[in-house]
Amino acid sequence: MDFELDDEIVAFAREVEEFLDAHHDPDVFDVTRENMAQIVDTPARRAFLKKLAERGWLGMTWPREWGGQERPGVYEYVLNEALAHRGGPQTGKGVGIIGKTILAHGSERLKREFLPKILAAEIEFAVGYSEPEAGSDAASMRLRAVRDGDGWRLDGQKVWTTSAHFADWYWVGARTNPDSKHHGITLFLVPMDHPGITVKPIWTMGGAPMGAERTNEVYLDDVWVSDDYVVGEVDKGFQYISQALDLERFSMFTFGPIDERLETLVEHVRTATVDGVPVREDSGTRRRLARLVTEAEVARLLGLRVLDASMRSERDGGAPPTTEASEYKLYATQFSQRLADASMDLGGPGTQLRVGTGSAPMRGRAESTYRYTVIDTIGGGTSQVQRNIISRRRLGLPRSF
Amino acid sequence: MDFELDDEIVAFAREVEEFLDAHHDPDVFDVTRENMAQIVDTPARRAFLKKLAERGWLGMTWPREWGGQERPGVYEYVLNEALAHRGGPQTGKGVGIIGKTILAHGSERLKREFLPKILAAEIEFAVGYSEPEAGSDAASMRLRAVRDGDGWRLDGQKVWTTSAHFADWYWVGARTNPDSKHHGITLFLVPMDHPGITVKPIWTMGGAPMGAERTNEVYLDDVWVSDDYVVGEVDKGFQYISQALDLERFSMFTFGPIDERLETLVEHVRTATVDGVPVREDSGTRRRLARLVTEAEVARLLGLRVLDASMRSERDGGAPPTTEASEYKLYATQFSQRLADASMDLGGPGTQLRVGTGSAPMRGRAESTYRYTVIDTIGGGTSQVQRNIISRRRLGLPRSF
Amino acid sequence: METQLNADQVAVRDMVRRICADAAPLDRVRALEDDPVGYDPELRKALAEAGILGMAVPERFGGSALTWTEMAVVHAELGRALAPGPWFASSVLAARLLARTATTDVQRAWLPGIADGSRLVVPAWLEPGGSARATGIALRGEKVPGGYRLSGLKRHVPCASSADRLLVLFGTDAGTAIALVDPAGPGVDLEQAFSLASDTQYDVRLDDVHVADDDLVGRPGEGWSHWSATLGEALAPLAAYAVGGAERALELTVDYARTREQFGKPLGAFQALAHELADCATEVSGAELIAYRAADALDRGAPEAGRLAAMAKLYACETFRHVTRSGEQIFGGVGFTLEFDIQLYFRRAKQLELSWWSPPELEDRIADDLLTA
Amino acid sequence: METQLNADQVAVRDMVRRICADAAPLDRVRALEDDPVGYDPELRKALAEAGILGMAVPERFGGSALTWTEMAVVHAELGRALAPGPWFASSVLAARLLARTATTDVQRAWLPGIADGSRLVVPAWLEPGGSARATGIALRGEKVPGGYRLSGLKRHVPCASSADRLLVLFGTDAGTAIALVDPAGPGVDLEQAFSLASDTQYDVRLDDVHVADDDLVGRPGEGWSHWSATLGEALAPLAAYAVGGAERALELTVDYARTREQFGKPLGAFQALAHELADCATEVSGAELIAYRAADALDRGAPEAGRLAAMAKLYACETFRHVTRSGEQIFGGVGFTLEFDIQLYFRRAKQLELSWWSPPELEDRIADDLLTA
Repeated sequence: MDFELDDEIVAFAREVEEFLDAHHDPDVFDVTRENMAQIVDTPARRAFLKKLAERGWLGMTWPREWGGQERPGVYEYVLNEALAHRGGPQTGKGVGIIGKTILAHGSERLKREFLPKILAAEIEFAVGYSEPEAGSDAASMRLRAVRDGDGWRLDGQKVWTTSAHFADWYWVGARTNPDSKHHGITLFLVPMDHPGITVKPIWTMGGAPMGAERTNEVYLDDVWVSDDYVVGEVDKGFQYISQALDLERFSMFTFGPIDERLETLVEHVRTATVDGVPVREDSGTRRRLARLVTEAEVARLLGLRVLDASMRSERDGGAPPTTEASEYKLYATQFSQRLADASMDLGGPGTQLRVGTGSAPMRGRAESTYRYTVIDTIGGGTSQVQRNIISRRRLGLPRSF
Repeated sequence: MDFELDDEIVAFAREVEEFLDAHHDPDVFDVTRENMAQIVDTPARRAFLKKLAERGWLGMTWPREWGGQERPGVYEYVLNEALAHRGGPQTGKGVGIIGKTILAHGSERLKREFLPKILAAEIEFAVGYSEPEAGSDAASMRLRAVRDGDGWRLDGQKVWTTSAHFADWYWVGARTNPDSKHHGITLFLVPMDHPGITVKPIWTMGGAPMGAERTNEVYLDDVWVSDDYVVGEVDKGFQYISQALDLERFSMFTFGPIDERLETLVEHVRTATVDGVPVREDSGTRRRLARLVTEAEVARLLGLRVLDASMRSERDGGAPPTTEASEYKLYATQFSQRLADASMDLGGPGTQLRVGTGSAPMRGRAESTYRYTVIDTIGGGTSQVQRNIISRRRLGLPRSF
Repeated sequence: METQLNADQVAVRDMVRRICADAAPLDRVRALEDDPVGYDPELRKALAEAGILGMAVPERFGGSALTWTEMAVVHAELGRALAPGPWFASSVLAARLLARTATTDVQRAWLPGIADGSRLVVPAWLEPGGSARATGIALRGEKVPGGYRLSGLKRHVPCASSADRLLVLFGTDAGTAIALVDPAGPGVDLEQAFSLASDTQYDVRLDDVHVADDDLVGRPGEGWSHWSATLGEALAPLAAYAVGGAERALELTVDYARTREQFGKPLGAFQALAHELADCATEVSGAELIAYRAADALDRGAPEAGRLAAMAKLYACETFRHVTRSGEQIFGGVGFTLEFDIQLYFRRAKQLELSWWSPPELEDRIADDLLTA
Repeated sequence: METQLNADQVAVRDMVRRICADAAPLDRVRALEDDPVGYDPELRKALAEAGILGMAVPERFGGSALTWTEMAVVHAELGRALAPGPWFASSVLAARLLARTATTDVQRAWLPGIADGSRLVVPAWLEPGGSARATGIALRGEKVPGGYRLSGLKRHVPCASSADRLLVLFGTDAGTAIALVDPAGPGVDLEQAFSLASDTQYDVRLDDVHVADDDLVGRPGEGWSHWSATLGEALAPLAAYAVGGAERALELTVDYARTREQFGKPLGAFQALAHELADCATEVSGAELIAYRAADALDRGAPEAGRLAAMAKLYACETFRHVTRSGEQIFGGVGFTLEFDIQLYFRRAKQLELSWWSPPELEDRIADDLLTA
């Protein structure tokens, strides 16, 4: 048992912090975007990601053969947590689930076309798994891909493609075999500007002003994709998605933002007064805060365990830490909602004021956090799905759904 | 909306309190027996019940034809709550589920044999539904009854027959038709001293000293029962049991004991000191207590609603208040556990001392309550069973178990 | 004893439900989010004509003087509909405060207008950096001949821009006082503030605003006890508002769970979700009972009425929050979009829990009453 | 970084698990409930021989001086087994307190015996009507030439009847002091008290008991800070004890849920129960991590170690209580009987949560550390 990062990792973390201090830019780093801070949806954010690329911080875990440095996953963890803590964009899906899936299963051609661009931060992806009738049950995907010449013709609809309106390429799953639920899905890469693709916004509870953040519906109408842009083998898409989900579950839910919100609350309690009396003197507030910092530490440690287990599984070739990731995701996202609720309560009635209101406690952060964290226990596998995984795979209980 | 009892009921409640004051006897009334206080397992308790009978307070809701007074159910409610509040024996199964089932479905002979004895408190019953393999799923009962001459031959085992070691008669369900799960159970009445019946104790966490309270396993070995002692129609036992359960769910879980425990805690907070400082000055304690009294009132009101709805259904002939009873049972028993937990916490480390310890906060009541309330959310239909009922019958959701 | 609405109460319920369906459907609720005015004249007119705006106004001032139980019925419907507007603030809080303590002249000047829908009066109570207790009032009134000069900042003032008068709580040497202030008068500056619930509220800055002694409501020094007593009672209908919201949010969620399929069956057939909904349903039952219990106790003038009203607000708002949180989870992704209705309830539930006394303040009131008796 | 036990730690775990399986199976645990002695000589001997009783004793006094992480491993196993005996009290608390602050003579007199299993020393700390804070110590020591005379009552003293010495906390004019008292000596009266956990504890009444200055552990006035620092660290292995108990209770429950059938399928196939168990499993993981994190921080001498130890005890005990509560519910009726094992865990969990600082006391420590830094 040893919960401290090795010296060279600590040195790297320091290097990252110095870099981020030097590149501070409120257009790039914005904690008030809460969960949406991670996406690379503005020119400023893309430009910043290029700087990370120049620094050699994209694809650090990739094989040297493809421009990586074969460093352990902890480097990406440290970098992403540092970015997330400041509300900056994440290194994201490109070096993560997409790059790694291409590395593991993609053709030589896909590797040559996409991997260098990913490392140079020249490409943004959107991911299309969810469909109106397939939420938690990704394997029930219905968007149709029909064989046509040396390729496939895609028709149907996706939802919750958050990056669709600014991404370059669509990483999309489609049904190539209607007879097998779990062995009938194939992954494709499609240029987002394909004329057969239509993107429609869905406005969410997120954003400042509220409703300013969006996700998208994506309609594919007779979109032909060449075999060259099939990822790995036909009908194996669900397996690739599941493998990558083990990763996403963890990296999509960094602890950094939770930690930043907790710091905001602790700072409020430390410094604010009500009726001239320091808030920190109220016994109920102190005790509730003590519980929150305890649970935050538990969440952080559950995350560290995923990191450790996934490095071990990479090193020893074992199974990925699926149930560990589920436990972290389940616990951290529920904690995130408890923290949001507590921040409202401990800040008092003024927290009802919208984020950015200067006179609101914590400048209204409690309010935006209360809205945004709703999606934490839903996206990337709902809490119910995580519990299904834990009860079956860790506890060995029979299927109960 | 009107939450006060009518004047004549209030007068009756006062009459009951005066009667109980006059008949105070620590051998009969003992709140430290917690949930077991309701059973009539000692000579003193039987004698007290006879006094209630003499007073005309048994079977108040029964038809005049059979010695009742045809009063509304609120009279029984008031009497039982008053008894329960003092840790006294309840009027119980005889005038309740057994008497009412005999009245509704029993033969003339059974009525003549049993009803007068019940009203005179001359008979105690034990109830045998549960079996080792049939817990929450009462319809899966397997104790066998085979046709034999003008009667039935019973063989098998029951569990959780709490009154078996002192009762006179056994009200027992047996399987008369193996081909129909829900239409193959029959109710019988068997004298408890039948030579084919063996009662074995199961010692529980309850009691002072701990382990002093018991329930029983009951073995029936070749027990012949005449047709005269079949209750109602053959194969309809499950329906009779279910009807009666709607009643039991409510009357087995009186609010009185919860209220008494809450009063004990409030009194502690009001009067105790720690380090010479009154406990009532601690803000955390005050706030937790405020929540408890709030939830206690909610529990009480959910109970009143069952009472009101069941009187309405008796008056208007409507369906019994099944989901209302489930909501009360679910909420009140879970609250009862929260209260027990809070009583431990608010009383401090001294509450770990066993009930009866003079120097313990609340004389150790927190400790015995913490042990006993475990069974509240299990007996009479688990919390899970109640939620099944509510989700299906009130919310119209599909069967989920 | 009767744990259901009686026929008269059902009639009130049906009437208000009809009014809300006509004049405050959810598309109007959406349209009025963050609106500078914050209510619909059509709804105001309909509520006035039905006697709802005069619910707490004595009959001699043109009011309908409903019972507390009837006011709870009204608010349960307003909560179901999330009907936008300062009706609780003006027609309950301001009306009760004026009826309780103002001079007959002031009552004559304002109560009939509140009842007939021609006037709005709202309290201006909370301040930044201040609690919701008496000590939270830092806005000072300087005594000048014939009146006071007020300077300071009030926050969370509902619909201040369309109010005819504000009931401003302020400190004097004698203690807290309350005065009627014209929000359009000199020295009063309004700035709209935006909130989680997207309701309409203002920051109100008073800069040397003169109020005459005749504008005082009650005597200086008695302001807090009047305000505290008024809000303390009004918690009962406010709890019913939360009950109505929770009940409707639960209906929306149950409907969705019955129809939306995942893994080949309706969401409601997953036991974990079914059980969560059963818990919600039980809490909604309990919240409804305790809200009406508090109202009934107020109608009887029972000594425990104040404690019950605080308990009802505490429990009903917690239920509203919990039910809408579960609702969001069961709706899943769509619940996060503005298109679906559950988010309207979710955002309002938390704000209501914090407003008009938050849980710790209510708990303190309950404990004070319980332990100092 | 390594979030698992390393090979050495696994070896310690396996050794202690074997000892407990041999010398403290659950039928022994049952037999020793409410026992006046409260432990089994065989277990004591085995633990002593394995170096466990000397875990906190420096090597120069014959101890094994385990790391905090190893002590946490030991306690996780004691907790899994619910191994009866005052091992935490004597071999961690008393040993650390003596090692921290006693004179070399006193250390030489007691530490080797604690380590080799020939001596038991336990703290006598809490009093009726007193808190678990410094202000809770009302027992007074009257200064007399060459020592003190002690009178008063201590409660919750583990295994006092077989202890060789008690470490009694008492008040002096200079502040809190600690002295070694012979429980068999004149003026000391023991009365066994019975508890929820059926552990072995005594009320200890001191009536004019003389202690010599040489019997003092640390200087008068420093007693509370020594005790508070000692217990503050020891919370880490104590948390691990709760983790071990919770882990085992969860295993028992999962095993039952896998095999016991209702409505034609195993309990674990009911989603509501499966999800409850998944939550429990997650909490147990978290409790394990934070307990070892606290121990690791103590081993490093990290400044946040004290806060982490308090957090670990808070979280692990809450988890133990919650898991055993869920366990009772899932076992159903049989869980209420003495025959099944889950009740052994259920009763101990709550008592442990209240003991050695309860949740509010831990929360206050955490907040003090967080907000005054």
